[in-house]
Amino acid sequence: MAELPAVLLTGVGYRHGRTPALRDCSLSVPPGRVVGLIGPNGAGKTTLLHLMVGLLRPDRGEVRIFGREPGGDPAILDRVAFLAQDKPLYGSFTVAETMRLGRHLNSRWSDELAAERLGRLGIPADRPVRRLSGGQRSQVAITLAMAKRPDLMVLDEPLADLDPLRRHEVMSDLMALTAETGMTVVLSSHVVAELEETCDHLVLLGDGRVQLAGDLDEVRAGHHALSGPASLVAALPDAGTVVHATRTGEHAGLLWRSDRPPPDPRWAVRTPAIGDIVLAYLRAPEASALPRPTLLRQVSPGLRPVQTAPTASEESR
Amino acid sequence: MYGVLEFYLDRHAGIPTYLQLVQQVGHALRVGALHPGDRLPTVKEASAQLAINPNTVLKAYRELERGGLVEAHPGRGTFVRVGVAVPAVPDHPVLRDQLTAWVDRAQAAGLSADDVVALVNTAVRRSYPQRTGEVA
Amino acid sequence: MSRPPSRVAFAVLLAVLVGSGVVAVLNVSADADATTRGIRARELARFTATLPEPTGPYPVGTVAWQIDGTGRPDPWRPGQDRDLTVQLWYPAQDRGESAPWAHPNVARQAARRYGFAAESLVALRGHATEEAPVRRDAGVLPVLVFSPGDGGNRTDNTALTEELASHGYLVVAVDHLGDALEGSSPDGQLVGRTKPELPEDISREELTGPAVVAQVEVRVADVRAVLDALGRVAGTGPSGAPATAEHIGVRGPVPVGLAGRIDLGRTGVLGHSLGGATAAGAAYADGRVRAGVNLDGLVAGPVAVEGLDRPFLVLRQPSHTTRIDPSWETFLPALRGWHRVVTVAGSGHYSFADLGLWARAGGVDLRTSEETYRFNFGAGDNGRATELTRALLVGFFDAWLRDRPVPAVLGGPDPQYPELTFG
Amino acid sequence: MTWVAWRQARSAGYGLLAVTLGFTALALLERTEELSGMTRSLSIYLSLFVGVLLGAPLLAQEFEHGTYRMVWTQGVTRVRWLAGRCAVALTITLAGTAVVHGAVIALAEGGRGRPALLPAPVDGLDTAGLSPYARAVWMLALGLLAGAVLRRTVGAVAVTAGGWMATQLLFDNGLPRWVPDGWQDDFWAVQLGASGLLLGLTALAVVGTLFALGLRPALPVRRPAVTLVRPTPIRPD
Repeated sequence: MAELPAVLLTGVGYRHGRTPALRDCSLSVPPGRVVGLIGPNGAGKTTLLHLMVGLLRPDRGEVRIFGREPGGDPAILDRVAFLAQDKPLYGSFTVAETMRLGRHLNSRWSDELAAERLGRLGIPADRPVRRLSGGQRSQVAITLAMAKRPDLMVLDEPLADLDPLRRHEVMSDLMALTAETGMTVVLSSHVVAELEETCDHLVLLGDGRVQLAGDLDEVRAGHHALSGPASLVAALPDAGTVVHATRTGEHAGLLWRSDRPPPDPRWAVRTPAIGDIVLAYLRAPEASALPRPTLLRQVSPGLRPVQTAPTASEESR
Repeated sequence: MYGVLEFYLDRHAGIPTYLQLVQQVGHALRVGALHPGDRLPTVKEASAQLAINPNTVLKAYRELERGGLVEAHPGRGTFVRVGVAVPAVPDHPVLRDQLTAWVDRAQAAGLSADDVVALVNTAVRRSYPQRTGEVA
Repeated sequence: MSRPPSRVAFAVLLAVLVGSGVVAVLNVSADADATTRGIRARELARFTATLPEPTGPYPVGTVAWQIDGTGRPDPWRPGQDRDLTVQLWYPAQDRGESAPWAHPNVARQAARRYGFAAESLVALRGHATEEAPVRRDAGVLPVLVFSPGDGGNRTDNTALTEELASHGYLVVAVDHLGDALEGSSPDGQLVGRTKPELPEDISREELTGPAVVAQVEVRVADVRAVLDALGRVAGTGPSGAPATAEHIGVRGPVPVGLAGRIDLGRTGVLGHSLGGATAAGAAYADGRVRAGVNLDGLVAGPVAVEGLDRPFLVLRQPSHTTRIDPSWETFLPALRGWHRVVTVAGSGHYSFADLGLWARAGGVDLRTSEETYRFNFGAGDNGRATELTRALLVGFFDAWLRDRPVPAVLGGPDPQYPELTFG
Repeated sequence: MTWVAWRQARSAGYGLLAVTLGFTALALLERTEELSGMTRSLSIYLSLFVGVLLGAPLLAQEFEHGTYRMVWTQGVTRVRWLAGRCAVALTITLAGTAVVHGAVIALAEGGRGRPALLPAPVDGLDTAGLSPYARAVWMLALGLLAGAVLRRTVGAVAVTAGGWMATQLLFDNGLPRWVPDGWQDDFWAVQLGASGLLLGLTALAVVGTLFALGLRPALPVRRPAVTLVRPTPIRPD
């Protein structure tokens, strides 16, 4: 059987009251990827993550985690860990009690992992969480998520309130666990540089829509930084798209999306840094480059809904 | 443990991370920090140490494997190939001594460390035109 | 699969849940039981209520009158004149068929209020014959006006009124209409209680406050109006002739031999509870009153401070002390005539009313606490309390209205009456 | 789940324990005539404490502190988590009510051998029999619902207290009037009627809570059947 996508969103829309937070979001994350969810503040990152872990239900479209609906399904709940942005914990619980909570509520829980990590970080087990420093609280929350040994780890701005040393500690442990278990990680940030070394998959969210999604290498390979005479812009082949362009006099600089660079040798072609690509898309909110994932087709109700995810037979068709 | 080799990352070098790892293994072999038969850090160890995506480490190791420098023994780790023929620097003590003496003379002549590196780079580029990177 | 079983926590939870369930079931069944007992007492108090035989030498006759309140506005029924109903008991020539204790309308409602089966009181008969001719050899009759307790009816103290009549008194008990809970016209038409209620948990201070004083004043005026009406009856008609006395503001049959035998020159007042206050107030306000008795009641108005210079008897139950009733603190020391304060051991507040005789049999106790019960009905035998009260009343009025010697029962501690203490 | 639920209910549980002990002390004090009936008449406030200490904060605090996002993404479903927490809260509620009720009957009134107040079914509607339990459970459920809807502890507490007063009004004025004549003296008819009413309200509150939490229990929702298909690759010329 083919591996189910760790995360599959098809045509997802969500409104907070009357304000649309997400519109027609589709993406597919193969298992084992470390996904960077990038977007400016207010782009809908948190909403998207809440949909993934089942804290919210989409108004439209479908969310599937390993092929199943998240939220109500204990089989999925056990496999998904979530760290909310403010890293909520029960303030009156001690660190040890917080870990006991994790052990009681998760069937794959690893006491060893929790004890090792907290011991290494020197966090006192008998102290109530509300009396820990902010950094220590974050570490406890992250430990709670890690010791669950999830197949999908969803982290909302995990590094936001950590100093550089703590960031390294967190990312180091996260990467070690990823290497060890092969888990899929989705982490959000509004700073792309933060994730450049850790992510191999990028989802760019702008204004409630997925603008760009794909493996980092593919994204890099599919974009070209061009510079040359502005007169050449009109003659660019139809097989590519200008994501963003700047003109200074007769000179034009553009980010060009295409499988291959333009044939005209007068263009100076360079491979853009991932940060430049992200920046270009953020500056052009209408631009999007979506590797269209699987589509949903509604079947008349009454027919037995046999499949909710592609299977081997689907794949081989 | 990976006492044998400790990777480091130059985030501003403009060189892809996996390539930095590849180069560091090659360099370690050249300076004798690694020997044939030695085990490279596991993917977990390396990605934890550098806080980088394990796939990046894997990609570097695959690159090294393709170049014939290392071989993966599933379940045990990745090892420097026993039969690998590296022009290891330790095998040329005379050349090293001569270079050390030359650097001493350059220093005595009032050249700065950057000047020395520039001179060496120029010489390397002349003799190894196919190579692109800088020495330091 | 390393989820540790939280079996201990679960077991504790289960144990607590089961334990509290068992306790709850016990509690609920205890409440159900107590309630059912309460209902049974209220619903099933079917018993034969009786009144003790009068001990005097004469049979007793009785009749009810309406006294028109012409010109006197009724404070409890605005826009009306203050009509009153009175019940007379007097020595009768012969003994005939005993009249009912009260009109069925009154009996039924009183029974419901006490929690008795209606028949218990509807079937009850006293020992007086309706409209019987007045005893010829009883001479001229001293007059006693009886004022019942707060909310009380004219027949609520029949055991005492019949007794006094059998000893040769004309006893006139008043329905203070609008105050009586089951007040009624002579023919049994109920007149509801319309006077403002005093607070149920009335404070010690409020007990002598203006609200109480105002209510007692109305009652005192009622007593005086009764005396006026009796005066009008006494001055009419040829001796022995039955007459209807509409022109004198009194409606109802006048028994043969009554007119001309009413001796208002020898008038006494007595009353129970708020009626006791009425008695004291009437004695203070009306010079016609020569002697008075307060049966376990407070005292209100100027008499409470200024006292009386005429003979006055106070009967009390052991719990009625100056601690709960401040009016006695000033009243008792201000009594200047012959007086006694007699405590009846084992008695309660309602030992001076017919209800006290039925409390046990009627199961009234089941719905109150022991202490409340003791206050209301006493710890002892109310038959005995009634016996003693009768002896004291007859002895007192015989001494001060008939010039007989003060009997032993009133004289002071006596081994014959160990229940009585004086002070 | 049991341990977690107990750990979370612990401080509220201690609060309620203190209240319970207070009532027990009152019951022991209630030895003189003046205080007669005091414990029983004050025992109506127990359900207020249940609602305010236990019910209202149960969900409101999770929302207020955002911890619902932590606990609902553990390996236990929301329904099971809520069931666990409710089971513990319910146990505390019933145990506390049973203790206070027991103190009223055995300590305050048992010593005198008879209840101090008229426990006629209609009069004793709010303190006797089953209704203290039904009332406490109802207040717990109302607190839950208020917390789930308002998501603020203060607001939930206020609504719960208001609901308590409304319930009290209902028991003092409404219900006794509506009891049909024939039932006035039937303990079980009155108690079962009143408790049934409250438990009905409780059930509504529970369903409301589940809805407010986005859980749709027992109602089969017909979702359109969905099939995934691969897009037909379009060959560019």
